[in-house]
Amino acid sequence: MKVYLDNNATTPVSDEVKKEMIFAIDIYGNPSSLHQFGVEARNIVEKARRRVAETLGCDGQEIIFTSGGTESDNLAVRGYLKTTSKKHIITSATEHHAVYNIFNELEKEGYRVTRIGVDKNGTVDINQLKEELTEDTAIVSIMLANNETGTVQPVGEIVSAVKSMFPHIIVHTDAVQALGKLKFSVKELGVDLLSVSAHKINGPKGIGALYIKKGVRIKHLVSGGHHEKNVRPGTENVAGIAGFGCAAEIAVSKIDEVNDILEKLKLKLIKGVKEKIKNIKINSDAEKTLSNTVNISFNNVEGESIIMMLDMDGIAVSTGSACTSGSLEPSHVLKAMGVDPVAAQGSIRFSMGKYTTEEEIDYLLEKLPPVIERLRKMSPLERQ
Amino acid sequence: MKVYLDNNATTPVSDEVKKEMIFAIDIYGNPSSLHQFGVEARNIVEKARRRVAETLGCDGQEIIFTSGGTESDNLAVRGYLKTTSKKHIITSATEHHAVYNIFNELEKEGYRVTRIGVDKNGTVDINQLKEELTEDTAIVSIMLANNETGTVQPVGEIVSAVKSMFPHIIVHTDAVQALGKLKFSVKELGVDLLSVSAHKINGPKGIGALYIKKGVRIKHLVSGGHHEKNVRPGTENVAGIAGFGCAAEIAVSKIDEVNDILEKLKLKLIKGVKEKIKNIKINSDAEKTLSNTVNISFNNVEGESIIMMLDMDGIAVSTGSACTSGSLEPSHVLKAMGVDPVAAQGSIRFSMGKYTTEEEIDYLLEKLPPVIERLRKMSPLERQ
Amino acid sequence: MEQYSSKVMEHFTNPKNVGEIKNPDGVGHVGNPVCGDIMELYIKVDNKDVITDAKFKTFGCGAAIATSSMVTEMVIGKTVDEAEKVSNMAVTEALGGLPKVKMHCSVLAEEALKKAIDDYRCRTKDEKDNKDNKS
Amino acid sequence: MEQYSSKVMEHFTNPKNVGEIKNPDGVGHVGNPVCGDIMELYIKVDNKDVITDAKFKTFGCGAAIATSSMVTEMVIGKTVDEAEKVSNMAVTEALGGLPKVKMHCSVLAEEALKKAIDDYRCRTKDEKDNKDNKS
Ligand SMILES: Cc1ncc(COP(=O)(O)O)c(C=O)c1O
Ligand SMILES: Cc1ncc(COP(=O)(O)O)c(C=O)c1O
Repeated sequence: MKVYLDNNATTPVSDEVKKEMIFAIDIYGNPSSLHQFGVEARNIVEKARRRVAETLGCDGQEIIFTSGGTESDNLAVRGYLKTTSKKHIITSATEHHAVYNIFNELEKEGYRVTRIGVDKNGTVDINQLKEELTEDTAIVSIMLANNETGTVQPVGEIVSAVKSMFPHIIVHTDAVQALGKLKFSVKELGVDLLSVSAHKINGPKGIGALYIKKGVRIKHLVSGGHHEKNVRPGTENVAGIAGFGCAAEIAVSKIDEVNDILEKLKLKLIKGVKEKIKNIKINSDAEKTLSNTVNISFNNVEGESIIMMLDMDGIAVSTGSACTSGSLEPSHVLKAMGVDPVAAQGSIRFSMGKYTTEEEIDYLLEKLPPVIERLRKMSPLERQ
Repeated sequence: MKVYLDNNATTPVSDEVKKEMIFAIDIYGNPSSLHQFGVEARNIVEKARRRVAETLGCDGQEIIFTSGGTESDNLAVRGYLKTTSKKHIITSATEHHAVYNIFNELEKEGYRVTRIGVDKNGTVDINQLKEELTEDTAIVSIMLANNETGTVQPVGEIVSAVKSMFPHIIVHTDAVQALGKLKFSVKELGVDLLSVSAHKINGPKGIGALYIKKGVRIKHLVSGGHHEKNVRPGTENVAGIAGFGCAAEIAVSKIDEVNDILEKLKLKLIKGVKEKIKNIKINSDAEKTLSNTVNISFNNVEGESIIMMLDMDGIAVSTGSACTSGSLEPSHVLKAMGVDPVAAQGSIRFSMGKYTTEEEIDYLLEKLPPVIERLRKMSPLERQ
Repeated sequence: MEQYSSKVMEHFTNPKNVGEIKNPDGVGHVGNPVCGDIMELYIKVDNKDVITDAKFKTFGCGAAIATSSMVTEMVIGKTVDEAEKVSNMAVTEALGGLPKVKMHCSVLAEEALKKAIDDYRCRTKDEKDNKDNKS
Repeated sequence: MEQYSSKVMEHFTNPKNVGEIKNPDGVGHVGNPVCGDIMELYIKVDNKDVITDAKFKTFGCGAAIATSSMVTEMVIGKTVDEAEKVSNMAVTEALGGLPKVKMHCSVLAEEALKKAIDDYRCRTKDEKDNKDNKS
């Protein structure tokens, strides 16, 4: 049996999306070309733009296609900073590596960076945020939902707080994990910039979008032609864009239905693990958490070895983010939440998706306990 | 009849490529994930990397995947400049907008930019280049084949000249139009950095690669995870990469065969136009020109109106690059070649591809003369 | 670039009033080839100051040809004073809009018209002056 | 990350010599949980200085477990002096290589071994000293 519980890393492309991509692959004109081949391709791109815009609750003119969530995050933060001389920037301590590393590098480049802390559930401290805002603050970037724990941040509240004090501060949110899992609209949130990525919602990899609120100016990071309103040059990934449009539409149309199922599976998973394995810690306990994400620490064993053993049973899970695989640092997210280092080392993220079934969770609950037991038998920490 | 003669803008995706992409769409793991789903995806990426590397005559380790030619160009030039404090940079006057605009912007950012001129055939002046090299020169970026005229630059000679005088100067070449049309290897050329893009060789749009010679260091432009050797973060466009690998392999394997056919069609096209239409100028007359590209000025008429009229007959052509469509500036390439402004305004690029047939050229030669005649009848310049 | 409207395409495909007028009463010549557009507008005016015919010759893009065609259609039958009030916005509107990057074509068409009218006025003034001198 | 070799996978899946040795002749304890790896290596040495048994307990990734397993296998049957020469490179090689980011695991295994041998030498020295003192 194969059980894919790593949907926060990436998701299977749905049949509908695949079909639209295959169709778009044959529409081969360059969207920038004047002739009918170009027009056909342009129509596909513009249709997808409208669909993504509708999903986010904005106008098509406010959507820029990029090569993924990482590029969207960079374009938002660095692209905005290119238009201002302000030198103070704010983020949270639990951002995805994209935003996290942008701020680390900007710090080296001379910006003053404030990283807002989180409580033990991973929720950012709005009061701290309010205190840190100054006239010199250029941008606040705080994610909508965390990739490791599923914690949902109160972005709407954050925007209100920021804008009521300093209307000109730009607020960006990385909504890569929130799209299709959480109901939201850019209007309600009030953000200026918002990043999304197709491959997290059963769309293709290598395509993302950035919402840029009407009136907000950002500068391109890459020079070239006039594509995407001069903000993002390069011949458009037409097939990827078509797939994204389709995936976005489906993702929000089925959101309640899918979340109901996932919520039940999540409870079952947590209950089952608690019953069968002792000495664990649930790290996704925030009041508002994505329905698909469960993060659990298995004390005294290390995460990668759990992944590898489960993999032999056909079960795919991960530690934190896919990007940290192969890196040595323990999760900065769990660390910021105050999770004990050993517990952080033994944390596993189970992230379900719309194709996850109850049988799969049963299978996991059958295979996981002996894996943990076996690894604990090898662990020098276990007897202490 | 539909006749696509805009293959320098983009090309139809071949059936083989499409098939590999469809296969790859179903291999949905994240290449960064440890488990078997990740391994499967990673294997696809690495296979494609080897194929692209083989095509360019280098090692897989020297290939970085990007979102296209534009990004590759930016990563090469700006990524290298991030590692040096040298402030002089050299390019040619006839680069594609990607490189052209990178240098324009770098000039505004404080770099001293030298733009090497070209002769009336579009070939860069190596002697001028040699004279401009200094200790402070960081990088020389000169394209391998021009997108508007097909002019092939003596990049191998340029590299020898540069390296013999200043071994540490980095040489980049934009080989986006050369790949699959010209036989070359990075080893023979001797370049340090070389950009290519899949959609010009019957591969998908939105995927490119940068060759980075072993030992040459460049810094990422976008921050994020550890993907692509820390040089280019973001979840990989697996399906696009798979398509690129396939397209690259096919493109070079059939290069002689396709070029033989194109060379004949090119002669036929030029001969036919010369016979049937007077007062024209062939702008792709360099000794070494791509076999697929013919650039012709039709005096006293304007290019866009030619495109539009041919489009009504189902024929797709373009003025310069697809990126300039919708822009008002006349081609900087033809201008640099000393083409008279009116002739530049009336220039059309016919770019053939491996699917171009003799019937299509016949059809063009039937439809083009009345279009030019009609537009000339409207032209106030015609009677002068 | 944004799409051309169907009205623009119609006027580009079948432009009205292409050509020159022999012995015109006014000619407007604007633009230059470096910028990519040249328009020549000819008008014929009767003794009641009504434009009875208008023709154009244009070197330029689709929008330039369409606006030239449209402006000639719009002014035929109008008095010179009425025609003078035809603005670039009116031409654009009549064409169902123009892509932003092509708005300058409508400005060019307005200018060509104004110049043709100015030319007509100069000529009639000269004629009048000539008559006045003779009498 | 680079792939693990099949040898690494073999040792990870079926690690040899897991556990503790009661009354060991030497113990090496290295690493700390913040870095993500802890290894404990136990050796039993006979009176000819030959390692007759080795066992490990490891908290760590796949590579940490595989190198622990491999190093115990490699030293059993060797004299202490021979075992001391088993380097991290030798362990890595025996495993068919390790991903670059995992090379530190083999270093850790070498260190654990060295510490266990040091511990053994200390103990025997103490014993000898004790004997010497007694005699
Ligand atoms: C919260 C978050 N932001 C950004 C990204 C990066 O997106 P992409 O992989 O499309 O570059 C991811 C996923 O990896 C993510 O989970
Ligand atoms: C010479 C050259 N360089 C760069 C590019 C840009 O490539 P891409 O469209 O893949 O970004 C193109 C094509 O548009 C080109 O012809």
